[in-house]
Amino acid sequence: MKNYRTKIISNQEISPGYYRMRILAPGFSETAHSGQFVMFRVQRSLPPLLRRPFGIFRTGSLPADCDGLPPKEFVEIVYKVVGRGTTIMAELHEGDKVELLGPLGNGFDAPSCDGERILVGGGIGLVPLYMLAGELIEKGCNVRLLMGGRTRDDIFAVTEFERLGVETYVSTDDGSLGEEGVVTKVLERKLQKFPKAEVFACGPMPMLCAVRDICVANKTPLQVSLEESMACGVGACLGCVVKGAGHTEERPSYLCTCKVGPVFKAQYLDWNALAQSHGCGGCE
Amino acid sequence: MKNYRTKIISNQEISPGYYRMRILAPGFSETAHSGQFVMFRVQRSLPPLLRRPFGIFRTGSLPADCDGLPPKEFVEIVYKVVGRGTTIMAELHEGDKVELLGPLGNGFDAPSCDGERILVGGGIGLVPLYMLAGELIEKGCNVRLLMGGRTRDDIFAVTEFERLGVETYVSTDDGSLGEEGVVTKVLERKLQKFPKAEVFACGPMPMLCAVRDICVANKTPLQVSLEESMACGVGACLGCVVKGAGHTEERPSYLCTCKVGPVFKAQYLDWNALAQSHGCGGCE
Amino acid sequence: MSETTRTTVKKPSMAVEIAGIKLRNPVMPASGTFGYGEEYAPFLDLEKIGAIVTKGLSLKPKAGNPTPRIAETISGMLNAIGLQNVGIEAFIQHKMPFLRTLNTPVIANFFGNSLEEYGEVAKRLNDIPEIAAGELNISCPNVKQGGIVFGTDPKAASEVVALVRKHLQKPLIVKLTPNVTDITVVARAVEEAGADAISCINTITGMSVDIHTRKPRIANRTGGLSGPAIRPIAVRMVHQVVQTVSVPVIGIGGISRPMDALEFLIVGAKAVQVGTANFVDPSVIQTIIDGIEEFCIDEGIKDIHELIGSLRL
Amino acid sequence: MSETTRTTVKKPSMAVEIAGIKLRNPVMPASGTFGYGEEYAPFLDLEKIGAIVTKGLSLKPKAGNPTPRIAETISGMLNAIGLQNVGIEAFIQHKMPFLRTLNTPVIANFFGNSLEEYGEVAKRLNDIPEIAAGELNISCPNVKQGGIVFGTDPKAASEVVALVRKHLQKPLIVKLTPNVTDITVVARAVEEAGADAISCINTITGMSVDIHTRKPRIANRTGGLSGPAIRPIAVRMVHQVVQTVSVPVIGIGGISRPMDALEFLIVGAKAVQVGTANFVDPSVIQTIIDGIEEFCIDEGIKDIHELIGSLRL
Ligand SMILES: Cc1cc2nc3c(=O)[nH]c(=O)nc-3n(C[C@H](O)[C@H](O)[C@H](O)COP(=O)(O)OP(=O)(O)OC[C@H]3O[C@@H](n4cnc5c(N)ncnc54)[C@H](O)[C@@H]3O)c2cc1C
Ligand SMILES: Cc1cc2nc3c(=O)[nH]c(=O)nc-3n(C[C@H](O)[C@H](O)[C@H](O)COP(=O)(O)OP(=O)(O)OC[C@H]3O[C@@H](n4cnc5c(N)ncnc54)[C@H](O)[C@@H]3O)c2cc1C
Ligand SMILES: Cc1cc2nc3c(=O)[nH]c(=O)nc-3n(C[C@H](O)[C@H](O)[C@H](O)COP(=O)(O)O)c2cc1C
Ligand SMILES: Cc1cc2nc3c(=O)[nH]c(=O)nc-3n(C[C@H](O)[C@H](O)[C@H](O)COP(=O)(O)O)c2cc1C
Ligand code: FES
Ligand code: FES
Repeated sequence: MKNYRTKIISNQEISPGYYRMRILAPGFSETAHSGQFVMFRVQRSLPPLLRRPFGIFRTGSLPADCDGLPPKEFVEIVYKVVGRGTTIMAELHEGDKVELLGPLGNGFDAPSCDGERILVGGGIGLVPLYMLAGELIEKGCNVRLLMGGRTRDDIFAVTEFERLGVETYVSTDDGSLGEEGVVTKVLERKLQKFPKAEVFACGPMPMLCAVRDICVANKTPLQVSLEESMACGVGACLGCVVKGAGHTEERPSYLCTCKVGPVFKAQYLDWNALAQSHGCGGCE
Repeated sequence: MKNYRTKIISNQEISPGYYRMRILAPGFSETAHSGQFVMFRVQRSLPPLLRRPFGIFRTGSLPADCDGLPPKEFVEIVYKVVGRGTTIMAELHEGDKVELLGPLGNGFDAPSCDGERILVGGGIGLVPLYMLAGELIEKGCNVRLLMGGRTRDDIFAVTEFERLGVETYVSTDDGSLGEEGVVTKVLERKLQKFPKAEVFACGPMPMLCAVRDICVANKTPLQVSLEESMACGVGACLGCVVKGAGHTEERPSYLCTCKVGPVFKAQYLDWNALAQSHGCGGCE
Repeated sequence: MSETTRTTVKKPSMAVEIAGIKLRNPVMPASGTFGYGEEYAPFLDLEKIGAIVTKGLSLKPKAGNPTPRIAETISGMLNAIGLQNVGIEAFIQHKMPFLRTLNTPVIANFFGNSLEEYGEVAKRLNDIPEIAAGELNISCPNVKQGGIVFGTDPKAASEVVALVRKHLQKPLIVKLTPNVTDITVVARAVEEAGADAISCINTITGMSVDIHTRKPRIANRTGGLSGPAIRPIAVRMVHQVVQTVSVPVIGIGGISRPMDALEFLIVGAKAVQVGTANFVDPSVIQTIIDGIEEFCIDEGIKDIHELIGSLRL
Repeated sequence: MSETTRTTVKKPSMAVEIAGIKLRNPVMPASGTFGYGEEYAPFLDLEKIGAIVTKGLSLKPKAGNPTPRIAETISGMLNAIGLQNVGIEAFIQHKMPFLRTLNTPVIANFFGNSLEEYGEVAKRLNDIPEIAAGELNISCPNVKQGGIVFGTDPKAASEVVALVRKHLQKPLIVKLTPNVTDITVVARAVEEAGADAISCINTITGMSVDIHTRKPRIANRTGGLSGPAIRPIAVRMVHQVVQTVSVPVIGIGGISRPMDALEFLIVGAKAVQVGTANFVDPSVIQTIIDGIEEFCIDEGIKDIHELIGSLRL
């Protein structure tokens, strides 16, 4: 974990409204795991005041320079333009100075590989699944990725996932790409076919709630990556907490999304509280 | 007076730390007089919150386009990078969108032309004198410009002034260009030579105080252009006032620099109050 | 949006009534940031805004404070104008002739240096038929009571409001200062003393120092903080006041975009005033009005009253 | 600067003493924005900062508020963490072992949910020799008195300070809330009740609403505003308090650059705390310390005390 004062290698629109930014970060990849995130400082001057959290899409390094310089390590994030900060980010260019704190938090936990691994990503929730897919494939797992989005614009990086050896299934709410309907419909089908699968999910809270209900019904192990508003990213402000399973006023169990998470095993979370604070219908 | 939502034609460093910005402004020149100013909005987002006032250096128009479009009218400002706003301005480029309110305030008053016209500009105070010089030359006056600066970097646009037909005298505190010493020394000499001259001055308050003392001693008519912190630029906030001559608590005379000024006939101002609020030694 | 759909979308009703004054829409300038109206005529159509609020008026002309009077801060500004104004007589003579020509309600912001003076100004306002209402600024020090600000003491506030209420034969809006422990106490006091509406907030006292000269950046040492920086504080206070009183509340503080104004309306302000933002963009009030209208259309709101106080808790 | 001149420039003396605690320099984190210190160890040398101030501690662990707890505002943020903390016992067991290893004074920020609880925590702090001082947060509602915040009432503030003073055998810093009409009244009350130093300000209550959901952007409805937006208000209050009391004052509020800290020192704060800015830049405290040092060198200041209170009026 380090605060990188560094610069942008590239910043490109990869699907309407979605950008991929590659940032120089020597030494970053050594410590980064799938599911971790970074706190990105949009610009040195205000606004926005606070850093923005983004999942790590992947790490890597550019080939060594012809003039004998060492290879350049980088980290890549993929972001969707939704507000003030991401709008400014979309206008940044190669060479612009940025600050990046990371890698932060606890990522996915995928020890062994009996049975299928099903990854469920909704929209921008695809981001942390790419590194996870890579790690699982390397371990020899069978990895299936269910990608969901509102329209075709929300589906990105399909070929990248396929190049890893992942079997991908696309569904969109409007049917503009892949199957028409919600991604959880696909999940239900797959779980019937692979009852011993393990599920890893990231996406909007209503999707996560639905995925969790399905996994509970099927007794399927589930890990989810959560998004909460964050200020510090390092466990200091206590702004990003979620309630843990079994939380009571007397024996409070508040877990920092930035420190204990952002990836949690589903059974350790209080799903009713989650659903409530995110304004979606309660979970089962 | 209009709020132009327009764009930059060019923005160039003309001397270390000094920039000249040319901004598209159709119809601007018809109403602009020498000594008036504009309120420039540095960028649409914060910071800085408030607009910044800048004197009008000149107005003009680019030749008509080959494709038959009408000539492009523009206004030019010259600014010194001193703080947050001007630092951002220095990074703006051709084509960037900006907002400009103007022309604002009352400029120089130069009706007829008996005797010499002596213009005294200190540093960035040269800016409003260029249009004035042009107007005076057009009327057939003899115009002498005394340019003062701390170092040679503070002297700019000399050839432009000379091209108008102005006789220029340069002095710098460190002697790095022209005569060594303060510009007021030169003024005293000139006034001895041309006792019937009229003086127009713009620059830092200590310089203006000194110029005013010399003019009082020589009974020379003087007009000065003042700088005060401004918020609105249109006489609404009353933030930019200076005390008028004869101001008392019972019969207050506060004059808006943005509306009554920025150019004032020296005899209408309360010079002690001016000197005090700008933290320079009192005037005579 | 295509031409056909545009014509079929019905514009929402934007009219509101504050203390008996009918406003065509709920957006007006804040006192002291819009001169006497005329200064902004080149930049927006004064007959399209909700009302015009004058610079604070006193019985006699007031000199105001020494300069520098303003300083920019992060996302805000400090001012210590010191209530400089032409005085009520010069206002009638020089400023009313222009205002009189407009088909827009004029609200006269006013203050006194003593209890009596407040009463005197109120009486003088009665003589101007075209003034729709008075907005009483109680954020002024009571010279007699050792400089304690009227508006920070519920009793003093109540007293001055009752006195003005007695003399003013027009709707009375009382403008609260945020520099208090509990704004609901003062709000209740001025409502009981006869305020027909409440506007809040005035500026928050602040200070800024030039580290090189080591002097305060405004001559008066402290000044009033305004602008976007104070908006969350203003929204909170308007929310509190709306929950406390039953008279209409005008929300003020850091409004510079349509969404800012909407925030105040949603917490329950019946109208809003735009202050510092006028300096940044002289036609911002029109932009805000247009933006609110657009928001209503997008959200299927037919009457602005559906929005006012629609906060979901 | 060339190597030779660099070595000949003498570093200014930066040490200050607050309530008997010696600080190597006057810059420390503000409570609740620096965790328990360890969280920021990767980003700056904790042995180079003035002191470490803990998250607010209470007798029992405290759950805090529902989420969302934070929201960004213009140049500031709102928080309603609800004083979540591990409780004093867990603090001693799990957080002190790390803090104990550091050669930097640790200041324990603490609070109670009742008068008695304040006293209990104070007593418990006596058992931790490595705690240099207690910083008493009186911006908490007094449950017994219908939720009125201790720090907004001079009498309640005085009472709680006197009680804690009786029990705490360490220097006592009292942290004031800015949500009051006249901060000098509370400052005087807590000084008289035995405060060895005063820190101010805590956050200013604010609110922000999401115009689309029409819900407050934090679950608790209102939250505390912090960050650059509040700095002018904080500078004003620190100035007022410095003029009023004779105990040392620690300035807090919106500090994120060296020049911000200098502003507080110039008006008379003997030390400063940096809060929200830690979130923006985790090594900002070091940057501020370096910047103050540089400023002193540039201005020929040999001892930071020449700067403290050097405001020119
Ligand atoms: C651990 C984590 C990982 C994330 N990974 C990614 C990622 O890989 N790619 C990506 O595009 N986005 C990711 N996000 C969400 C991303 O942080 C927000 O989209 C971003 O902060 C919005 O910034 P903005 O200034 O553009 O929007 P704002 O103007 O601040 O807000 C626009 C909208 O975004 C929401 N929002 C603002 N801040 C956050 C936040 N910190 N967390 C969640 N929602 C927020 C607001 O509630 C609002 O609805 C992640 C969030 C977390 C907590
Ligand atoms: C009528 C008028 C005409 C002017 N014409 C010119 C011009 O032609 N060219 C030019 O370079 N400058 C001119 N100025 C000064 C110019 O407005 C300031 O230099 C500019 O606003 C500084 O902005 P900043 O954000 O870079 O500096 P800040 O970071 O705001 O401040 C840096 C320094 O500039 C001073 N300053 C800030 N605002 C003002 C202000 N409104 N007026 C005076 N000083 C200020 C501050 O006190 C501070 O010392 C003029 C000012 C006035 C009032
Ligand atoms: C330069 C200036 C002058 C002001 N003069 C007055 C005044 O005369 N009377 C008054 O009641 N409020 C006055 N105010 C306060 C504003 O009306 C308004 O309450 C405050 O600025 C907060 O709104 P804003 O953040 O939109 O500016 C003044 C504010 C500014 C910035
Ligand atoms: C997330 C957060 C948590 C805070 N927790 C505490 C606390 O536990 N005790 C306390 O006295 N102040 C607490 N504060 C207030 C800060 O210590 C500080 O007084 C305030 O934020 C103003 O400083 P700033 O503008 O530099 O952030 C907290 C502030 C923030 C932003
Ligand atoms: S973001 Fe601060 S504790 Fe998690
Ligand atoms: S700048 Fe507002 S009155 Fe002159």
